[in-house]
Amino acid sequence: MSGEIVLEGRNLTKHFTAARGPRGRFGKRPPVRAVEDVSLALRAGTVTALVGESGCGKSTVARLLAQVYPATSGEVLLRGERVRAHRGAAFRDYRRQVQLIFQDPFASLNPFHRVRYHLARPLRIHRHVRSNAHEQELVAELLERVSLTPVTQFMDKMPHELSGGQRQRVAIARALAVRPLALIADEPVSMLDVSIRLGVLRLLERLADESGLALLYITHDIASARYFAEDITVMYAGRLIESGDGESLTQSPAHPYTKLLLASAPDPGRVTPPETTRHGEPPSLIEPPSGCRFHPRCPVALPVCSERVPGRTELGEGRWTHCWQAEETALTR
Amino acid sequence: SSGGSTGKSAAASPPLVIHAVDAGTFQEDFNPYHLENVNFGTSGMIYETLEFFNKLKPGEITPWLALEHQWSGDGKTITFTLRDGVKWTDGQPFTADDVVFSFDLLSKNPELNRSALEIAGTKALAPDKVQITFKSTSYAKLYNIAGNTPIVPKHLWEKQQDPVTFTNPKPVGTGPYKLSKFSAQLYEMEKNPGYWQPGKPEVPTLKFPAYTANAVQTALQQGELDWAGAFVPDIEKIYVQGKPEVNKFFFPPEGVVTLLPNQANPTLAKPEVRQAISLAVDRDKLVRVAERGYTKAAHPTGVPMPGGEAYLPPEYKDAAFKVDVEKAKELLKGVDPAKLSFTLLVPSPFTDWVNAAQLIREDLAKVGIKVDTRGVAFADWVSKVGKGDYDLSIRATPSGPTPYFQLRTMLYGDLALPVGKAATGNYERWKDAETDKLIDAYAATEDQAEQEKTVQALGKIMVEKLPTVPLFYSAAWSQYRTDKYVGWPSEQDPYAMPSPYTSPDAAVVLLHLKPAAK
Amino acid sequence: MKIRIGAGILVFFALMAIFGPLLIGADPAATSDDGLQGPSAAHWLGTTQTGQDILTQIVYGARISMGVGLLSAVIATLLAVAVGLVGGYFGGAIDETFSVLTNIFLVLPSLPLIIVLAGYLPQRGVASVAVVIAVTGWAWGARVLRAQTLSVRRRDFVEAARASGERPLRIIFFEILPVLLPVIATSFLATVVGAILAEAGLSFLGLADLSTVSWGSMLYFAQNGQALLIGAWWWFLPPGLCIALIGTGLALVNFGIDEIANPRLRTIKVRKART
Amino acid sequence: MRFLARRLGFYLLTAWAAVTLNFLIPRLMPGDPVELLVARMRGTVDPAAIDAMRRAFGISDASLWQQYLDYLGNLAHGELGRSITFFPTEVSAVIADALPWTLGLVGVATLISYLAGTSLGVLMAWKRGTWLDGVLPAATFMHAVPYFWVALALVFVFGVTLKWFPVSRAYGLDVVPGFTGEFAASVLYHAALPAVTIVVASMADRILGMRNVMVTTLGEDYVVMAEAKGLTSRRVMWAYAARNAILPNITSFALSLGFVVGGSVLTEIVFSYPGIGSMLLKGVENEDFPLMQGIFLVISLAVLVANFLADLAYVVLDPRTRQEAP
Amino acid sequence: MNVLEIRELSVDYHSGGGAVHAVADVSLDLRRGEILGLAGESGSGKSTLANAVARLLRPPAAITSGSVVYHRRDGGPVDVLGLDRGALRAFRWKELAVVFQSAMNALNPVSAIGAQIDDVLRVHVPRMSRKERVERTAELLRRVGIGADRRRGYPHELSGGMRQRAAIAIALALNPEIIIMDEPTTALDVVVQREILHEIRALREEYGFAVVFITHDLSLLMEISDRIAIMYAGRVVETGSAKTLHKAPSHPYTLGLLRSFPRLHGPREELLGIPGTPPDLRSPPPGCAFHPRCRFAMDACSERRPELVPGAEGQVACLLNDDTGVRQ
Ligand SMILES: Nc1ncnc2c1ncn2[C@@H]1O[C@H](COP(=O)(O)OP(=O)(O)OP(=O)(O)O)[C@@H](O)[C@H]1O
Ligand SMILES: Nc1ncnc2c1ncn2[C@@H]1O[C@H](COP(=O)(O)OP(=O)(O)OP(=O)(O)O)[C@@H](O)[C@H]1O
Ligand SMILES: [Mg+2]
Ligand SMILES: [Mg+2]
Repeated sequence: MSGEIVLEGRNLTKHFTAARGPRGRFGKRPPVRAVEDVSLALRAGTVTALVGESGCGKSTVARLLAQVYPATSGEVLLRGERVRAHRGAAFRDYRRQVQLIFQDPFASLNPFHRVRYHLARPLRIHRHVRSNAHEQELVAELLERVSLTPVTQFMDKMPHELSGGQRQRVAIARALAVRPLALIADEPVSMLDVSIRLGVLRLLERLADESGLALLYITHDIASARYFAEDITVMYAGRLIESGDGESLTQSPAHPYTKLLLASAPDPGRVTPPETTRHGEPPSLIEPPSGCRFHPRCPVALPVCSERVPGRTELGEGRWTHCWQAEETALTR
Repeated sequence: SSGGSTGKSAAASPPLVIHAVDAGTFQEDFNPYHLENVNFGTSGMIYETLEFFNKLKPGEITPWLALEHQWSGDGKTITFTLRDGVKWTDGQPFTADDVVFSFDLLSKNPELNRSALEIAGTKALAPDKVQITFKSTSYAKLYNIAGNTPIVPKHLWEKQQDPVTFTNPKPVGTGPYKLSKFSAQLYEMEKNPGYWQPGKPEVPTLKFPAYTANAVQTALQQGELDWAGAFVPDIEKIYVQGKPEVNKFFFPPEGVVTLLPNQANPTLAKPEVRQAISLAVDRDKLVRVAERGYTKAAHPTGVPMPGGEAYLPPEYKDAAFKVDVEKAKELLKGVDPAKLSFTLLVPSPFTDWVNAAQLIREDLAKVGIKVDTRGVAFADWVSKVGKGDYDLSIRATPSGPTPYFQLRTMLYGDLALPVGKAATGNYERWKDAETDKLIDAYAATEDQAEQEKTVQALGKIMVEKLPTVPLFYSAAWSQYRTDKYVGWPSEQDPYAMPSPYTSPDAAVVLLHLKPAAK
Repeated sequence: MKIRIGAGILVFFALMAIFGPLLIGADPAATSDDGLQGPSAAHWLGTTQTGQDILTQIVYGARISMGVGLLSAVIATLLAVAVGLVGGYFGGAIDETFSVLTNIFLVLPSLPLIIVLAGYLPQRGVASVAVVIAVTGWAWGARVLRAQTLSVRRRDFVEAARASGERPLRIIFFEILPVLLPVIATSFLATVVGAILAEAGLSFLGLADLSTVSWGSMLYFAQNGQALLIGAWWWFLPPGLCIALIGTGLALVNFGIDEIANPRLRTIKVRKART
Repeated sequence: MRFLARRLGFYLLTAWAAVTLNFLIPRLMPGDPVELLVARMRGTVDPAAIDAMRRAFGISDASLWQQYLDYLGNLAHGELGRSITFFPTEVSAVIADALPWTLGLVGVATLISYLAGTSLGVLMAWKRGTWLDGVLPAATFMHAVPYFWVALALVFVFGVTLKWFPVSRAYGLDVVPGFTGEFAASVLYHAALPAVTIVVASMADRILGMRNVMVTTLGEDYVVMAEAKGLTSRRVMWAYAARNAILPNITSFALSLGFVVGGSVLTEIVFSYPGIGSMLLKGVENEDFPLMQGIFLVISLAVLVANFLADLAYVVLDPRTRQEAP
Repeated sequence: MNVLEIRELSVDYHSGGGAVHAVADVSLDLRRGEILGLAGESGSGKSTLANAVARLLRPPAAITSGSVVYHRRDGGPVDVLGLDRGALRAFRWKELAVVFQSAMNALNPVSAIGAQIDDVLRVHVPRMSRKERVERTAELLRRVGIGADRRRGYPHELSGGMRQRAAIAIALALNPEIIIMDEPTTALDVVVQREILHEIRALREEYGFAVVFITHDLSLLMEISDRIAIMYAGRVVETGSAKTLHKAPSHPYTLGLLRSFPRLHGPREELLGIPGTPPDLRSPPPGCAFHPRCRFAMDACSERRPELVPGAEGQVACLLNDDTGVRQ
């Protein structure tokens, strides 16, 4: 395990209630239990992946960590200190240290502002610039870091003149402009074409390596997590399921859901095609299943699974899982 | 005559279609004490007054329900001798009790007492004699008492709980007509067979269709109307249509339109400034362009002409306004030109006045007076002029049965309230002891010659001191067609106001009509 | 194409409003003795009953009509932007209040409200009429802007700006506002049309200042002078046509903007190819 | 149902706002109807009678709050006061006389305009690139034409010049109101031009609105899919595209009702139609507060009710709103 | 046995700045009963090609040249592009059905699922009675794993996977010969995706229809398809069996694509990726459109456009590989 813990979420829970959030035209909704009791730590110089299917709450975790909205319960710690302020200078300071990169590079840049504006604003807000010349210099430096060269050519482009990959690089440069400690990338490549994904992921990897950033890589593509992240945490229906280092988790998953996920992912290299049975649909987060949220789809469910939420079972080497089956094997071992 | 309008005569005498007041629809209300824009004809045709005053011939009074009147010495008590043989249309006889009841009604319900008669007491001295007492000398109110108070039947009205809101849907009167049909778009009256003027009226049926101001123009053009009182923008084209013998009109003066100089304004308080303004304004052009030639420039005394001859001061009998720019400039020599800048307030719905204001502005510019015309909402204009919050404005003063009423409204000092308080007359705030003395003197006498003399003196003041600047007469509108009936009032025979919207004159006109010779 | 035609119309009227009076010079209210003349060399568009030159009135009227339209559209748009953007961005109680207010103004029938309000107006000058029209005409824009703000504020670039530490007002005016410019422009233009129509309606009813010449007051006088009955088509036709043309011009520009934003709306030339 | 309950709540709130606005406006504005009336009556009323008349018209000196309570209390009993113009007729009676005409005229005309405009919009979107595109400039033009000007033009052409149609009032003078064929025919005949005015002037909005939504809808996958399914064009156009495109249009239609009602006020005035519009103008001209208030209130409430009906229609037409909360 | 033959098909989009050649000179065969995978980057013309075959293109798209011939099981060839309205309506869905990318958008939101199946039956099989149609609808839904009681459900009441299944059920309604599936699983998560792929294969076994399966996820295609065609900038650059392409891709672009996908199993291969960005179809690079991004580009590549020529086990359009693959 490299690096100290920079950003940590402890027992984060988020319920979206009707009054906030995008309310439908037609009346109130019951609360959405999007995230339940999630704890996650990001270390300096390390890429951590958060994997799960669509709607399981990955983005919500990211936003909680970035404090886009407050958690219903639980706390966020930055370098061991609890984050309290939600406005004012202290909060801006937090913002400076934790930055977000969004999924859709076509939406994350304001179509009305040039590349230069996007990069110069955070520099100015956080008072990193001393003069106009200095600003120019810093912007150029940022562009170089994300390999948008020649920098002079990119500086004055409008977003629509850039390709998706280039936009994502600008978005990354903007996040870097405030000189953060932690970077949260929410599906940074899923909107990009297969052929250019790699470049962006490599850039992120390099930033973690070279600049010592703590990086959270959120994805639904467990294969890419295997390639780019040191640690992988798997999420299901708002809860953490399993975590461990990338290689061992993908090669010997402990939780039945992780197994299912790995089995389902297309892989031409697979020796035998996986047998398929119907598993039903992912559960509703408004009325989540009792106990282990996976139990209705789980092939090896125990009676206890529908009754109580499984606790964390340590599997050694930093791996752990939430599963009654694993609990039992651990006990019998 | 038996009065029964049956058989041949009905067939021979077509109904008369009348437009009196603009209305989209009619409300079923025939209470004669309600405002006259409710339903026309209630007063005059159904309910009658004690006497008839011809406003076109000031001083001419015709006995009606009363044969004569007698003032007490102090002018506080009046005794009427009533006509005999008059019947209500339900067959009940008309008596002194009805008159007493009617006047009591007014004194008990001030809401209905539109003329603000200060009635102190009433008494039926005999079946044909009524005595009414007032709180103050009321010679000058004779018209309101005898000429403008409809008499209603006691036997029907005394049953009404609240005469103020009573809508009287089945009116019973003494007049020449009775209501025969009512709907929101049309009501009709038919001849009262038992009317006290034998053989009259000769028009058997009256039809009152509802027309809005717009629709009435089309109706006139298409010949739907026999008698109307509408302002027609282009009377030759829209109404006369090349047939002046049939499609006739008569627009006698009804009041005088003056240019009000607010004397709270120190510059306008100077007589020479008012004189200069008067000299600069080309009244003939105003009449021709803004008023479309429908009326005439006012007599300098403000007395409506023709008809008011007796009330003109002899020395100004033939006076007339003349434009004299040079003299006007001369008069203004001593006035600071910077002060000669006024706003001219006009109610913008009165388009003819808006146009007149424009012309006045052009005229006054020629003598170095800068005028800024400002069209405002009618309500705003009423309130501003009432409170004296203006420099110049245009306003019409209605005439009464004699020019005195108009001059009193224009000039009486008691009416000149301080600026800021809503006045009900004398909007230019003219204050002159001599004027007030003359006005008081008129009200204190019953003698017509005496009265004429005071009005003449007032006319002199108008000419010489120019408290307000007469422009032209406001016209009474009336269009009538002679293909069905003849005998309409005209310039030659102005026996009553020709407009169908003036009561009780309209009824008097109807009683004069005769079927046109075929 | 649409934008071009529309803009052409607007520029024509704008030039007319700005320079027309200087060129013509005459007083639009000036009367003369040759009343009710049809179009002729002396009076290109004829005269009114009081001999006023209709062309002169049209030219001067352009100032008032367009002025009222623009002024009230500016006020209404400012209101709409303030209410829509601020409510939409901040959400919560502000938004609830604002949107109830908006909806109320939206549902209340505006012309009757304008008529009622104008009926009470003491001073019926151009400015006060414009204000009344604006007060009743901002709600639609506010509603559209609020809806758009709600969607834009969820967009990633706004989140990103917030994450990089921008303050709310700067986000509203530098990040969201520019994106909404086309929407604001369309709602502005639509409001101009509405305001010109409303002013015309008010003047036509005699509820505006009739001593100033506007297209609406021209129609009022035409109606009052029974131009229809006496066949003076040259009196009531031009003002109405001008209103309709300006409206058409504005609408064309508006639809053009819409089409740029939503290319599907364009009219298309169907190629007779095998599709 | 929750949705409807919410909307109902909103409409009640709006109704209250309209009522209060209605109460406040005249009281915050200057002007005195009685003085005005005296000025208007040109001398037939003695100024000394003003006070008594003011009392008769029910103009009160009580505190604003007390007046408000009285006003609400009266409203609850359906009392709108007495009209000043038509004193002593109750405002409610004046409105009751006028309202049916307006409802009939505007209702029928709006219905026709909605149906025709929507259908035309659908067709125009469907047949883009054909001659129907020619309707577009015409609609754009009509969209910007003032109602009253259309009315004037129609009066001029069909009323004054050709004399095909009557140009004023609601039925002929020679017919007796009642449930007779003759009366009905006369009413229809008289309503023809005003109705055409409203249809012509308001249809353009419907056409343009419907066309735009429809064009957008036509690009939706489910329309392409419907076509791919080999359905007939008619079915694709109406059951798939138009059926969906109508939904967003219902709301905008409901909101435009206020505008149509406003326009019809002007139309009524041009045609001397004895409806609410003519009455409103009369009220305004005479500063007849009770009448203006009553009419504005009735118009507002009518528009609110129409909006609520549109919401109901929305719920019926869009299954997504029918979903009960789980 | 080809069921569909596309020959030299070209499609242009006419828009403001000149024509976009979205599909250029594409020739492709679909064999009876096979699953043909169509892969390529976003914007490479996959959907346009599919829509052209189904005659679903709308202006501003227009087919500029080429032919599409359909072979009935029993009868002669049909010129698809020449069909008149009526014949086209019959061709669509009876012979060829389409499943669209996002089922949420492809289902009419205001009509019940059952009604949308019923619609097809009513138009195409008019002799079917109401009762028969109801039965058939229920059967179809059951077949794709939706309870028949969901017949009255509206699209918004179904989950993503169920909607996609419903769309497939609609496609199956008339037992077509060909089903075109344009990214039918992109919006779904992998577990559900796998279930649906399984379903498609099973149904194919049962009914014997041919599938054109469009996606940009090459590793997915490798698993499900019999044959794969790779498109780049509007052209087919390589075709071949799934196995061949996996083992021995002949075109550098195919290779790049394959090596852009991280693998879950086996050793961690080095990922290659493809540098640069996809071309602008308004003015594609001269010669081979891929040459600016190609690691094996030669001078000739920018001058001469390679033809699609039969190679060892498929076809490839690359100058490098007129006979040999870029196997490494
Ligand atoms: N602001 C919000 N209000 C209400 N519900 C929300 C809100 N944001 C997210 N949700 C709900 O919370 C759940 C988790 O959403 P989240 O966006 O975190 O999922 P995700 O894992 O990021 O999915 P994806 O892969 O689709 O991005 C979803 O059911 C979503 O509908
Ligand atoms: N309506 C249109 N007007 C102009 N160009 C279009 C239009 N639709 C598509 N194109 C262009 O045609 C080309 C092919 O588009 P197509 O949708 O067939 O790509 P695709 O391979 O299906 O992509 P994706 O994987 O994103 O679905 C693209 O370059 C696209 O920009
Ligand atoms: Mg997400
Ligand atoms: Mg596609």
